[in-house]
Amino acid sequence: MTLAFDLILCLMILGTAGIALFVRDALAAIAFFIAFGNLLGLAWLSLDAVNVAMAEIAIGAGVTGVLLILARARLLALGDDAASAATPLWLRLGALAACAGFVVLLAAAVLSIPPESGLDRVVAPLMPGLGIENRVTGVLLAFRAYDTLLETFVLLGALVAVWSLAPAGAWPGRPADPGMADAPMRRVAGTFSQLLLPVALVMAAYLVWAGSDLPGGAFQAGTVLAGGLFVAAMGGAIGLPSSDRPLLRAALVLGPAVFLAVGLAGVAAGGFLVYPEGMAKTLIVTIEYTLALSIGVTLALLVAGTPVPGAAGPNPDGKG
Amino acid sequence: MTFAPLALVLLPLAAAIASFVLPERLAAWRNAANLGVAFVKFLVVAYLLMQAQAGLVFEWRYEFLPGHDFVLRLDQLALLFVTLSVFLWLLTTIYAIAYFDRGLSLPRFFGFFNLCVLAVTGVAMSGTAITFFLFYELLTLATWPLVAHRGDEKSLRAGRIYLTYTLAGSVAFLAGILWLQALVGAIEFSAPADLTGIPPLTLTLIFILCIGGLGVKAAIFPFHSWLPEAMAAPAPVSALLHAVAVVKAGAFGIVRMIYDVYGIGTVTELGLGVPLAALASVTILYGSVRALMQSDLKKRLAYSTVSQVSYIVLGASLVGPFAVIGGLVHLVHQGIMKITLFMCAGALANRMGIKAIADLDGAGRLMPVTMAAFSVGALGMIGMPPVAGFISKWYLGVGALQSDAAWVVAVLAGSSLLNAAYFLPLLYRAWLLPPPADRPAIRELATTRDRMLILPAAVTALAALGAGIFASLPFSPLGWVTLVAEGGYLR
Amino acid sequence: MDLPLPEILSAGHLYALTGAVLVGLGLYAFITLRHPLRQLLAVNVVGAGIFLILGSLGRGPEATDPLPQALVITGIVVAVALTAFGAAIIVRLAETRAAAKPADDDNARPEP
Amino acid sequence: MSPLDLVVAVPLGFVVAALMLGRAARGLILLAAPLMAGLALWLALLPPDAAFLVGQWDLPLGILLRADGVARLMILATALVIGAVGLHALAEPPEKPGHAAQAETFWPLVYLLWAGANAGFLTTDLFNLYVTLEMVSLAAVALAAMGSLAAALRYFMIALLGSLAYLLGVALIVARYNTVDVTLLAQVAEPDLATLLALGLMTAGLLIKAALFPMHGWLPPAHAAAPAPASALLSAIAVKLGFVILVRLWFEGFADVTGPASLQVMGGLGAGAVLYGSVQAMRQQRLKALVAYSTVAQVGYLFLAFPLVAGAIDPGDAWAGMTLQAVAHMLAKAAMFLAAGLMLKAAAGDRIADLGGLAQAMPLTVTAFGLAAVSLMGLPPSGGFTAKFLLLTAAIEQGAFLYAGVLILGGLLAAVYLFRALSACFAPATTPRAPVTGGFRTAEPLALAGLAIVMGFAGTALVELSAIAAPWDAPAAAPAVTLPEAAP
Repeated sequence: MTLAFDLILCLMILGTAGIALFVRDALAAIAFFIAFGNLLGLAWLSLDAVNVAMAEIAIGAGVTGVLLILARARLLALGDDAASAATPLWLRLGALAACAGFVVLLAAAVLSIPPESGLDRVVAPLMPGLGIENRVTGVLLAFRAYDTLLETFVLLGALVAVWSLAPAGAWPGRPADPGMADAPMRRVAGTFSQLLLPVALVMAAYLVWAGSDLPGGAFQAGTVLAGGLFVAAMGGAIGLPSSDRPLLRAALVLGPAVFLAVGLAGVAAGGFLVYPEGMAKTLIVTIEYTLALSIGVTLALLVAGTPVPGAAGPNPDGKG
Repeated sequence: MTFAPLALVLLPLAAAIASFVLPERLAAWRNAANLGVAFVKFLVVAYLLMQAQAGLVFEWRYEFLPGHDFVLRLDQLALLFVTLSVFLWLLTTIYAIAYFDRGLSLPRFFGFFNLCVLAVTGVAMSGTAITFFLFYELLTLATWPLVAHRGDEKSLRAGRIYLTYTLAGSVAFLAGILWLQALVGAIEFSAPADLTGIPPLTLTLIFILCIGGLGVKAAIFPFHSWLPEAMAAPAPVSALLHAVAVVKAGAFGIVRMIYDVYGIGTVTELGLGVPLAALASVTILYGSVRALMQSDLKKRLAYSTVSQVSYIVLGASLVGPFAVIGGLVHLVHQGIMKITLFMCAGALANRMGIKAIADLDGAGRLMPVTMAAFSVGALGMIGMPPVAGFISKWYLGVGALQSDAAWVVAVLAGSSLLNAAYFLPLLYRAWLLPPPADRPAIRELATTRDRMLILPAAVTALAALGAGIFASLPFSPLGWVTLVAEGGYLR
Repeated sequence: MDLPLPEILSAGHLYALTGAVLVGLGLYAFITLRHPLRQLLAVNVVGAGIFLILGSLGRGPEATDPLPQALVITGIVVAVALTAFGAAIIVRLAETRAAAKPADDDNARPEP
Repeated sequence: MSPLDLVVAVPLGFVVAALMLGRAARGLILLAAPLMAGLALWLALLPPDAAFLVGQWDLPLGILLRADGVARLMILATALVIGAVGLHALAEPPEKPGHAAQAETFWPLVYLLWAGANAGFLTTDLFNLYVTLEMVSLAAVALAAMGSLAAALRYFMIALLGSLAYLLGVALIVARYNTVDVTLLAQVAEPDLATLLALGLMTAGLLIKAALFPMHGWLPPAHAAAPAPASALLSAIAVKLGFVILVRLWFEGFADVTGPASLQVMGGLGAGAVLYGSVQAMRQQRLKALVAYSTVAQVGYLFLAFPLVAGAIDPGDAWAGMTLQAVAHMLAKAAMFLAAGLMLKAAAGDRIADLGGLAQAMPLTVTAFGLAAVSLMGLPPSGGFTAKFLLLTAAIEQGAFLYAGVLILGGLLAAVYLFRALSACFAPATTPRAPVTGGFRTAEPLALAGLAIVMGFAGTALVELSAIAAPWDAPAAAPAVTLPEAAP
């Protein structure tokens, strides 16, 4: 891709970001934020970082976007339209000056650093030992698996934190039903999701498998799964589960638990998170499959939000 | 026997813990524990006295921070103070048990009471400046709940003022010793520090910081105001505070500073003795005058303490052999006499509700034993032979002449007159005036509790007499102090 | 169509600069926007800018450094987790406040 | 098996277990408290050079976990504090009455905080520190939200900003040096624009997390409103991680980059925090607000120590003073919040004036409060005294009389506001109340406060512990690794 393309893309990114930040209406803002996320995805592609591109589009744009839309809808129901209110001029001017100065400083610092892929030379020779091709996956699940392990617990913790906000009467309970208001739409989504859910499952499975060699991996796969689950819930194909269902809890902790267990088992092979000779790929793929499942369920529930009163009671069908 | 110093500190701790944990319904056990421990400690000290007379010095040290040793050193001066404290503690405990009888917050009282004694013992035995500071602070903390014990507005105010003064003093003292340590390294009391090569101005500043800090507890003018306020505390506390605990810790610290940190040589070199002596004299006269103006018995006694404690500082700051002996021996004599007075005052208030001086009329006929003891204490304070007080003043006077500071003699004479002026009227009222008609007659020593309340005062009164009459014996306070002084302070 | 553009700066630097500007924009918005939900959005923009700097400075002539990529993916996931929690707090706070004072209907607009 | 991974892995395991057990999870603390204390002790007793590369992947790619003195002390204190607070929470439900969600989620959040804090204390990897930082912030905000949503939201936003500032700094470092490991950076860092900006950004972000004046605004409302056990954890642990990371940056990774002027700025901010926090604490009418502001003041000492450590010929004393101040504050402040919680339960209201009569009604709890106060004031014998004593000695030896003055004045001010609360307990009861039956729940605050006092007697051992693998002690302790040639 030529520099012209990059230039235009950057301008569009900045433009969409500007609108997303400063347009008065919240819904428009979020819409442009999603567009912004997708453009960023393109930028990552152009930087030949396909893994990041997928993550950015799926999580950065997709999940975050849906999160914001739902939050905004709930605020609106309370009579808060989340419009950008006017702030005093002196504040804006001061902030403008400060931020402009900061950007100049930051830009100067950035330009003082020549872009180069220094560590690629360190990573490349290590890959054969893992038996996988995708270097990013290698970094995520092997060289810096410790980061990833903690990160999966951050994700899990976020869900616990969201649950902790449940109002007094609403525990154990379900999140508010995201189902569409009018019946025909709901039916459409329902039938659509009945098709989509299995597709999403297959796609997720493929992404994990591919992730070891081609771009992809647990996080991207989990996001796809989450998307499938959530659309299904919107269509009423499945009901959101009550937060205390053992099966649900199991699905949530499975990935992190397996990851942790593998890490501790590694002690036998010489230390925490050490993969025994030749077993690296098997272990990595196992971790990734379980992680993908847990991440999918976690993300879906994160999007669904805090349990609400009255949504408690027996759960009709399939787990989350 | 190197653990002897440690044992002396741990014994009160045991009593403190026992007092804290034993609930009120086991008050009897608590009293037993307090008395038992006090008595055991008394015996230990008696034994140590025998040993120490032969010049034995017990020491226990451990490094509580790199380069800073925690040292308990039982030299003869320490032993002097320890003996005084342990003797008076035993009596005060008996007295306190009788005074309070029962109450919800007594576990707290006796707990902190013992911690207070622990701190005093520690102060006495401290072998380094830091160790001294540790116990000095502990003393501040342990005394506060005692001062604020009653919890009424007056006591809380007293506690507040007490803390404000003493904490400010402590940090000044801490800053002083840390500054000095930064210059000469760890400060041991065993021998004066080597101060050669330090600019005189610095030394003077450090001296002012330290003496100022210690002077707060010693209630030197103008840092004395907390002491009369602290009268809000119950009588046993006042007794201990004034006789051995807080004020004495301050005075004792000043002695250590002059003789064991700076050394008389440096002090005279820097010319720091005379100003300090002058300040002490001011305090002596000021305290006496204020005492004269009080109509409340305990307040009058309090101001008399302000005046009397400065005798010790005066003696120390005159840096002459006799003056030192006079000052140090007054450390003991004033303790014995003042505790007598306070225990009597408490007994009067407790039994007959006498608080104001005007109510003393005829008290001597109703409570003869109490008033007899009181009278001995009072006469001693005036300096009447043969009571102990006379010895102190005599040595101070001679010491003053030795270090050709004749003006001090004038101060002593003046203060003695003032003492007489504010003590004799009390005795006149108590013995010679008839009791008011409406006051019911009481039997002074009817119950055990009454005896426990009054006899301790009688004992200390006798001790005060004894210390005066048998001053020449080796084991009298004077004899021991002379031993201490010859043991080094006259170099 | 590829115009013969002068190679004034590499793609890496271009995107890094874009990231820097994004950080500035987001920061400005965070300061000037009062509504927490909009601030949350602004924070996400700042994050995206940081990720862009991180990733694009690892853009070598032949390959892109995998370590920054991995760090970015981790960062994205952490960011979404926090965003979800933040959004939940904002909604719950609005709910409790609405419950505290009787909601007056005139400022409640219909869904567009 | 090595405690370096177990102190992180075990709490993570407890997160999983707590989520599976649901409501029954509260009992887990009976197992976790002794287990973690044991592990922390084991860690503290490891040979001085204890460290390992996770998964045996070498630097600059891998992540190095290292048990230096700071890490050992902080992890030990963390184990004691969270253990005690957890046991306390068994007897004193942390949630608002009838709040089942809080009752259940409290426990996984606590274990998450535990794992995050331990991981952060051990790692030398700046990006790994980012993840742990977020882990701790997440748990901390959630715990704060159990008291006040508004305060929690404010906390959340500020913390988020702090994290981003830190992350931006890390991004620049990665790009500039191709490594994020502190031990390697110590060898290669240069004072150029990118590095200085990165350090500035990371420092600013972490100062927000550590709530150093004037970035403290979020702390008092959040800590004062949260339920007592949560407040204890927030004040004791959450703010400490930011401090530890700053120590890693300023005294190890970028020791050669930071100039004396910047160190003086840190010291100045610290001094400002001590004075401002104390004055604010004096002006508070509500007990928990007072305790929260005292945290602002106590954090100040940690940074007041920075110039003293850097300026000393032999930094051992100042270094130990700084570290022990952190530990002593953890123990004392946790004890104080727990005690305050119990006192407020028994008191007529949440104001200091309402505490009358508590000295008789609950002597043990008031004693715990008092002992904690002694340590916070820096009066002997206590860990607080040992720490401030070491700092004061260092300040005087360096002729830094300004800092010495602040140290002394800070102690006095602390005495003023803490004794104000204490003497309120001695005042006669505003409303007649029967003695509160203490039992188990009074044991934990008393134990923690007691530990803060006992620290005062173990000074030498603690000082030696704090010096293990200290940067000023063993320069270039890092394994020599050839970096891929970074930018000129």
